[in-house]
Amino acid sequence: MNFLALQSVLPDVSFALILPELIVCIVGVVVMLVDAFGKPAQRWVTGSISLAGLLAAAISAAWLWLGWGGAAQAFNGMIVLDGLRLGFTFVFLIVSALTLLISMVWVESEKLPAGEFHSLLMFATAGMMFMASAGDLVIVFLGLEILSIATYVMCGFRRTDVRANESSMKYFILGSFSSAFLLYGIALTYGATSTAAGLPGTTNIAEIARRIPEAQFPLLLFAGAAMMLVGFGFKIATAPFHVWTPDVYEGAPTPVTAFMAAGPKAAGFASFLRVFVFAFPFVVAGPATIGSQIHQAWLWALVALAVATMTVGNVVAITQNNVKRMLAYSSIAHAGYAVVGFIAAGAAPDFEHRDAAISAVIFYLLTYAVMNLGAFAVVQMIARAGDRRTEVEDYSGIGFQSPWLAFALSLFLLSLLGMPLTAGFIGKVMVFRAALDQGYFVLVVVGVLNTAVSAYYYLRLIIVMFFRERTTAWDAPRIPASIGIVLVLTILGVFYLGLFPGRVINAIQTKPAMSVSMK
Amino acid sequence: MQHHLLTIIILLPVAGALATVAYSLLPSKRESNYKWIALGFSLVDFALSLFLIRGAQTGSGGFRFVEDVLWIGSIGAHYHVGVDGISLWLVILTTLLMPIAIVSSWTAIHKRQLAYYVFLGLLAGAMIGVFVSLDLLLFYLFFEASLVPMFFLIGIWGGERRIYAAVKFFIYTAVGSLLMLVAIIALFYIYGTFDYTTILAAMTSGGPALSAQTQFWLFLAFAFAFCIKIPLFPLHTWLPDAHTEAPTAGSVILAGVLLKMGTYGLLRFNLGLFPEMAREFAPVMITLAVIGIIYGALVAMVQPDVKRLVAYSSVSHMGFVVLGLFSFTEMGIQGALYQMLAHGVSTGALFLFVGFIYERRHTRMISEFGGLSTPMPWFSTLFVIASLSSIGLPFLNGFVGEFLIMLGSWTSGAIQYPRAATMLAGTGVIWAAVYMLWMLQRVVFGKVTNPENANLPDLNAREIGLIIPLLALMVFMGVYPRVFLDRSRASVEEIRTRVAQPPAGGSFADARRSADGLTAEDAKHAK
Amino acid sequence: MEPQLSWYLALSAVLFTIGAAGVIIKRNAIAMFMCIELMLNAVNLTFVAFSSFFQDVSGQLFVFIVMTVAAAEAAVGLGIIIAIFRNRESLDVDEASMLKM
Amino acid sequence: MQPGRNKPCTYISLMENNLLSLIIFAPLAGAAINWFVGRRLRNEHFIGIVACSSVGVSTLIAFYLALKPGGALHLGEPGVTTPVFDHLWTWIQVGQFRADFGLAMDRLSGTYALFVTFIGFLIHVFAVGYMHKDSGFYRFFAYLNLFMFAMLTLVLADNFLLMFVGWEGVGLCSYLLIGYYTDRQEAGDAAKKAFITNRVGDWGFVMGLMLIFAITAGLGNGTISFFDHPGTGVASVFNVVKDLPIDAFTWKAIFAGGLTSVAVLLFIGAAGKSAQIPLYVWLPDAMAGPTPVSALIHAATMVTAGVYMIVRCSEIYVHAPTAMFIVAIIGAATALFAATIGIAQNDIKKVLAYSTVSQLGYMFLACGLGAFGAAIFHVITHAFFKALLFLGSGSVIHGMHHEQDMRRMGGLRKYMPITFATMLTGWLAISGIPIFAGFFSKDEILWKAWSAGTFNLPSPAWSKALWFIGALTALLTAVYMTRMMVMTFWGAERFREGHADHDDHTDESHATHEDGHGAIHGVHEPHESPLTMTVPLVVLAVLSTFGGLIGVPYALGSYFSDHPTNYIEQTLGPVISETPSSGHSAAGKPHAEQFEWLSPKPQVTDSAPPVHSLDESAVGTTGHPHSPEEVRAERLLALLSVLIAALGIGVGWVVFRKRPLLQMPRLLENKYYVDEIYNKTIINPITAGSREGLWKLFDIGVIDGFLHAIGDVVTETGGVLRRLQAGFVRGYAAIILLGALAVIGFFAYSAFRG
Repeated sequence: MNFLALQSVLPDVSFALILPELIVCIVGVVVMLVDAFGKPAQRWVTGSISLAGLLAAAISAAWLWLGWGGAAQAFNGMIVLDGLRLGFTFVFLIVSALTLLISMVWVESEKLPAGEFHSLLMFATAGMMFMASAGDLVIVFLGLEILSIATYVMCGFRRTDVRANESSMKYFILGSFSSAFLLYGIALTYGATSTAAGLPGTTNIAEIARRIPEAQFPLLLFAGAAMMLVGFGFKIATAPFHVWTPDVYEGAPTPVTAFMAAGPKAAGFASFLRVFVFAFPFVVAGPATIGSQIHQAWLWALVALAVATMTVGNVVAITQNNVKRMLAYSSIAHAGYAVVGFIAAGAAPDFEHRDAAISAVIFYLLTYAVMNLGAFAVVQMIARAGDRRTEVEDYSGIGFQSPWLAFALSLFLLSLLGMPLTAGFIGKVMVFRAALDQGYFVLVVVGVLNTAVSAYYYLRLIIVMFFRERTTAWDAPRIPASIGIVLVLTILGVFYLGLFPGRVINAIQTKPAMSVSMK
Repeated sequence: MQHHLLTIIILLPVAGALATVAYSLLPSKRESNYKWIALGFSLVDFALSLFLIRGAQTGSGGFRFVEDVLWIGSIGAHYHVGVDGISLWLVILTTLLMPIAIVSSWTAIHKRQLAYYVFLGLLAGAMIGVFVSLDLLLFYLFFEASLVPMFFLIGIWGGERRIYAAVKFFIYTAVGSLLMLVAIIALFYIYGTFDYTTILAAMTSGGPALSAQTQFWLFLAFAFAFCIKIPLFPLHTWLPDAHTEAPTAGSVILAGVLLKMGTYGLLRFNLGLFPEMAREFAPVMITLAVIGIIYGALVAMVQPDVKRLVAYSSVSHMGFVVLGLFSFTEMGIQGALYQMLAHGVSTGALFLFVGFIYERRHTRMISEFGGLSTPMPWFSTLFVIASLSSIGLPFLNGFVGEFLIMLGSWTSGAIQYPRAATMLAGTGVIWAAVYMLWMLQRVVFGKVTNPENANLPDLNAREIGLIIPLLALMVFMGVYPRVFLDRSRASVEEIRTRVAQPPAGGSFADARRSADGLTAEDAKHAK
Repeated sequence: MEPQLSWYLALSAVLFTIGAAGVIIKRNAIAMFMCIELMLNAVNLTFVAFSSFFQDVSGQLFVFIVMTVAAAEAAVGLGIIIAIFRNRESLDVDEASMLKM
Repeated sequence: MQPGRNKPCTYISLMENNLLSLIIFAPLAGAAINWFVGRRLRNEHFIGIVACSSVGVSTLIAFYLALKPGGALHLGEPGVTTPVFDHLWTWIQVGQFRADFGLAMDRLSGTYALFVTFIGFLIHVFAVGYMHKDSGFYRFFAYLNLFMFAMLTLVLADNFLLMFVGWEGVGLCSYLLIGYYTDRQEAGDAAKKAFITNRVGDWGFVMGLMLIFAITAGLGNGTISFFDHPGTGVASVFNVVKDLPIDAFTWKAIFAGGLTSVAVLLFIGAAGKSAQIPLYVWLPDAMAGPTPVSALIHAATMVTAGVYMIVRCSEIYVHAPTAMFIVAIIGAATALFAATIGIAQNDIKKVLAYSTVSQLGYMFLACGLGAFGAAIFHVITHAFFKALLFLGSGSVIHGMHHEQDMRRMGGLRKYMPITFATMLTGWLAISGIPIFAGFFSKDEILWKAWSAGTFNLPSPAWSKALWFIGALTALLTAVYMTRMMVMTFWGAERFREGHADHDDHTDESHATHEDGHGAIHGVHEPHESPLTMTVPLVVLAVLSTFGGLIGVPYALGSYFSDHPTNYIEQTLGPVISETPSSGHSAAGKPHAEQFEWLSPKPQVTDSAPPVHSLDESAVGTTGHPHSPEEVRAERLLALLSVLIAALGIGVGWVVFRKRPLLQMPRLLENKYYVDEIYNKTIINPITAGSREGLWKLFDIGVIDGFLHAIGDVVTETGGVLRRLQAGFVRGYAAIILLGALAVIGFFAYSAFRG
């Protein structure tokens, strides 16, 4: 199949295939317009529109899902439809919806322009969705930038707060710094995948995989892959590219932090998985070929990154006294666990195992999103306006003063820790199982030992809440309806995914995460 | 009902916890009613669990009351539960100790009663689940889930150093069990299922053969988790802290049931699934067990705190259990199982006694007491009886188990120096007398030296009623152990025949082995 | 001597490196941002060089996209920098180090 | 849950045999009634009647079962053992191991049961008077009845494990009764010491039990039963053992895991229970209990359980010459050692306690020499006279208002004539004056020592040495008993002298036993004891005087009769094994040529007559033919014994009649400082080592320290890594760049490598 010929002959447009993304984009624009031309302080209006938009996007995604006729592609392979995309799309939509709910009260109490925030959230969501649905490196980059630019702004959304300023500035500088790496990697890959036979380079992910054996500049291919790895590594915050995370998460407003830890990270994983598992896939032939070398290289690099990430995340989290910062390190650690599943997907010699591993990663990120958003919802409730009370000490003895908040937070923490009966446990089992299937025993043991380390800081918060007596006065915050909904949903989610995850896992697994052009 | 009996037994305490929460939401709730709800549910649970005995008759092994439902299909996890002769008594021990634990908290727990009884209920469900799980993932789930309520029980209602103790307890045990999780997943990788019986069947008849190295690591992962839980020397240091700081009910359950999860796991999984490796590891385990027996006793002897003393005595007693398990003889394993029950009953009772005086004096230091027999004759009498059971006096429950264990290890062909090991272990019985009597001497006998003790009220009806069932059980178990042994025999034999070496010719060791060979014959006849 | 592809690639690599080094060396937020722009432009040069070498138009299309994105980024970035300047009255990034450890 | 459910394992004979279990359960019921009912009633009459009648029932049944026609001890059918069995339920059955709750009365246990129940009954009666007005009356009798239950279980058990139940049970009751005065520190300490020391012995018992099971199991039929039960396939240990070769006489045999090991382990158990070196230390302290307890438990019955057990296992011992030698040596050493201490004690009960230890040593000496019958004989006579002496001392203590120090007695014979008269017989009996019971049994042992063969002794010289030790002990015994009698009943009346240190010494039940004699504190008028106390004394005195006649040896009996009947020998002969005489071991006995230990010695034809020859004509009269030389030698030795006894009494009289308060050597008065040495060398090091070494250093320091160190390393690592997070965005960029370089470098390496 000739790429160029296809392009010139048949404009391969299918709006149906990008319907969810389109809806979200349009809703973002609508929200912006409503905000600009409607009455001020309409957070309910813009919020409702956004929520409705997310719902519509979810329905359309579900429509794509239900009308599943196998993997598909459009826009000359730039957009693909497969299990990986749909799975991640739902994760993003859930994250956005919950973030929206969490931020409802916050936006009002901080007297921030609600419409702006909602539209930024919509655009960020659209960016994430594009990242998942990209079949081409350019779309990956575009989606990433849509997401990033929106997130930079959201980070510094509380303009008058110096901490938020600093957070957003750091995120912006480092984010675009790493984007440059990613982009350079894309450029080098584009150049390297040209063939001596005269075919120009390509940025189509599936095409890259096919070009590797005959690549004209194999060395550039290595360099490109390495650069892209750095770029994605930054996005999902693997050590040592994680350095921005704690500062940014701490300084950003709590709802934004919640969003960033769950959404963009998952989006990063979506693209990262897509690019590396499908563009530099497992090669059956011996180690002599470029393909297998590059495959081995990125796998081993990821193994190193995973070990470093899990360890750094957990070990440093122990020393933290700020809850948001602690959760930031915890999110780093969780990225590490997810990378373990990612490695399994990369190393899988057959589609079946690869899809199982990919769905494990998706499931893991889904559970992480649920419990993480729940935890941040509670953190926001306790922090109050201006994120004042985020130190561990602020939580002391509130266990029986605010029993529901404390119970919910404890549940989320235990789930993050991976206790059985909660979502976190099943997630861990899935990724560890995938990794063990590929023989990564040491990696799994490292992960497990890290889990034990993580017990220390998760428990610490529980201990502070329940086992200490409060010395100062504590006025229990009233839980607003929106947060209440979030808490109920996330608690139910944690239990549902922990006790009866079969349905969800099945749903993800039955849709093969296959890049279309591979057929 | 019959079909779902086990599920009901597991879920009833949890339902009780939920009912308590629901009741607390009523506007007309009364704090004092929480314990009644909890007690009611636990008593019904106990009554139901007694029906299990009817199903598990003597003479044959195998699992009864089996319930097998696909739980998470995509992971391959089943909800597969069942009891056999081994787990039967442990389940009943659990359901028996639960009401006792609840009643023991009747006046001791004033604060946060709702949460307290909720955690107790959750704990009960998890513990029962551990003993009846026939799916490895389910087992792990319950095993780990029991950690959290206990963590809270120690942390919220514990003593002064409760936080240290709770964290130590949690992390110590979590480290071990997480490695076990890796092993469980690895087994799934090899056999494609988490199901215990299926894996066992695959292992015995033509399934994938495990390499020695794989077995080594799997065995080690399981054993590590269980040895921490038991706790086996030198992994025992969480126990004294946890016991000392836990509230009375927590200590009772901790000693009575939680520790048994470790030995149960060793028997069911380490011996059951990896017999060759179990034989390989036997010298190590036996050595540690014997060291633990003596070490625990010696350290118990010098404890200034009654509760710590009882805690260290648990290290010693549980060492016996491990010794029995790794003797691979019918006597040893049956004895070990019996010792688990006996230890649960008598150590549970001892912790209750400590709780009684703690409630009165708010101290557990031995030096604070003395001459309690004068103001508290009932307490003293019953305490002495429970202590004697712990010492291993014949016709009380402690003796049967320890004797059978020693007999088993003495006649074991699997132990390298069976007589030396047994003789050393036997000194543990001497030490038990030393530390218990020394403690009794300083707490119960003598003159009342501390005026604060002079007018302590004796046990009230509730407290006596709490203890009497346990004491009656001690005597019954000591005098007529066949009720228990006959029902566990066939199940024990199933595991033992796998793990015991086939007879080999030659020496005195051969003679010992042939003794086991004959016991296997006996078992066949019994069927 | 005709300019070779490798010359362009080397030049863009050098530019990229200069940009990256600049990000680390410069303390002024705007200067850092300029360095990042330099890195992006180095990438653009690579794209163009390949595009011309392959006689393939898509590389040049990418450059347009990148430039657009860079412009958007610049807008947002400058906004952020202004916000910081308003609060701190300084563009020295080293002074913005409240969030640490 | 019915015992009979599992039919193949259980057999119950619903016959007269079930009376046997009544022997043990009657006292148990008495204990229960007194514990639950007596506690409420607080009526001494009720409690006393329940206690005494329950033991009385046991006594009657025991006599009936033993002496009825065809009973265990019925002498009508000589040589035929007809044990009575009563199987109650199968206690433990796991694998090949099986322990029944089954009772058996054969000639040995029957003999024992008779004197245990009878003396027990007498002492119960005595105690009713002695414990009058004690606040724990019900408790005392409940314990005492419980003791009878345990002791009779021990005696009547038909297997090792049930015997161990009784063995531990008597230990428990001993513990409870020594510590009966719970508010007294030294009573508690003594009780604890007794229990723990016994536990050391029990360890030996259990290990021996296991070894014997392992040995029999190795032969294909694991058993711990004393008797054959063909109905259930349970075989007797001794029948299994009988066919085994006799172990060689070497030290190595002790550790070889054979019968010698069994015998040695069992002896450790016996040494604990029967207070032999080095485990004797608890018995003297045990006198802190009430005096009836000392009489019953610590003189007449429980402490002889060790002897009973060894005699029961005689079949094992005759296969283990090394063990027998050890038993003999330990027994002889204990006898002499305790006698020397006894000579210097001032507490009347301590004198009797050391005397008991010494006499127990005698019994073990007899066991070690293979004279099992003589050992039992001495057990019985000793039970008579030592119970008498203890009860007498109790009467004295009672009359002296709980004064035990003989230095504050003197001249009591006119105040307490009955006590004096009865104790006089006890004194003569223990000293070995002819006609009195102790003479015959002691003489028998000394004769056996003198005439011992070389089966279980390394050389003939040992037999003479052991005889010499025995004779020396007999001399000392006569001396210290005379000293005791003299200090108590003769001489100046020292009890009226006021003494300031009254509260320091051991007086029992000072607080609880305020008898209504109205005596002013410090000065008491002695008085004779009530009838409940004196009647048992008189009965025991009669037994001490004539009880020895049941075992008159042929050599002495033949003076008076052509066919003298040695009842003891005749009764026990069939149930105990004897050492093979060297004449019979000429061929096929492996041990004969295996004396590695000492130089080979000539075989002497002197030893005990052949055994198991039930069909011989002599059986039924004396049992054995006696050569004239032997008879002559035995008579000479008996004469010598009489002389020794007389000499001892004479020396005692001469020395102490004038100077009753003579200062004895400090070393002896302080019991060779053995307790102090034990404390310093064993107890303190273990305690300190456990506390400082195991607990504080290892447990807290090493294990916890190691874990905390891991935690600290993790936390420290976190602290270090955390410092990378300095807050400077340029630094972060640098880190990212470095990471990027590393990744690119790794990819480049991968590219160039292959």
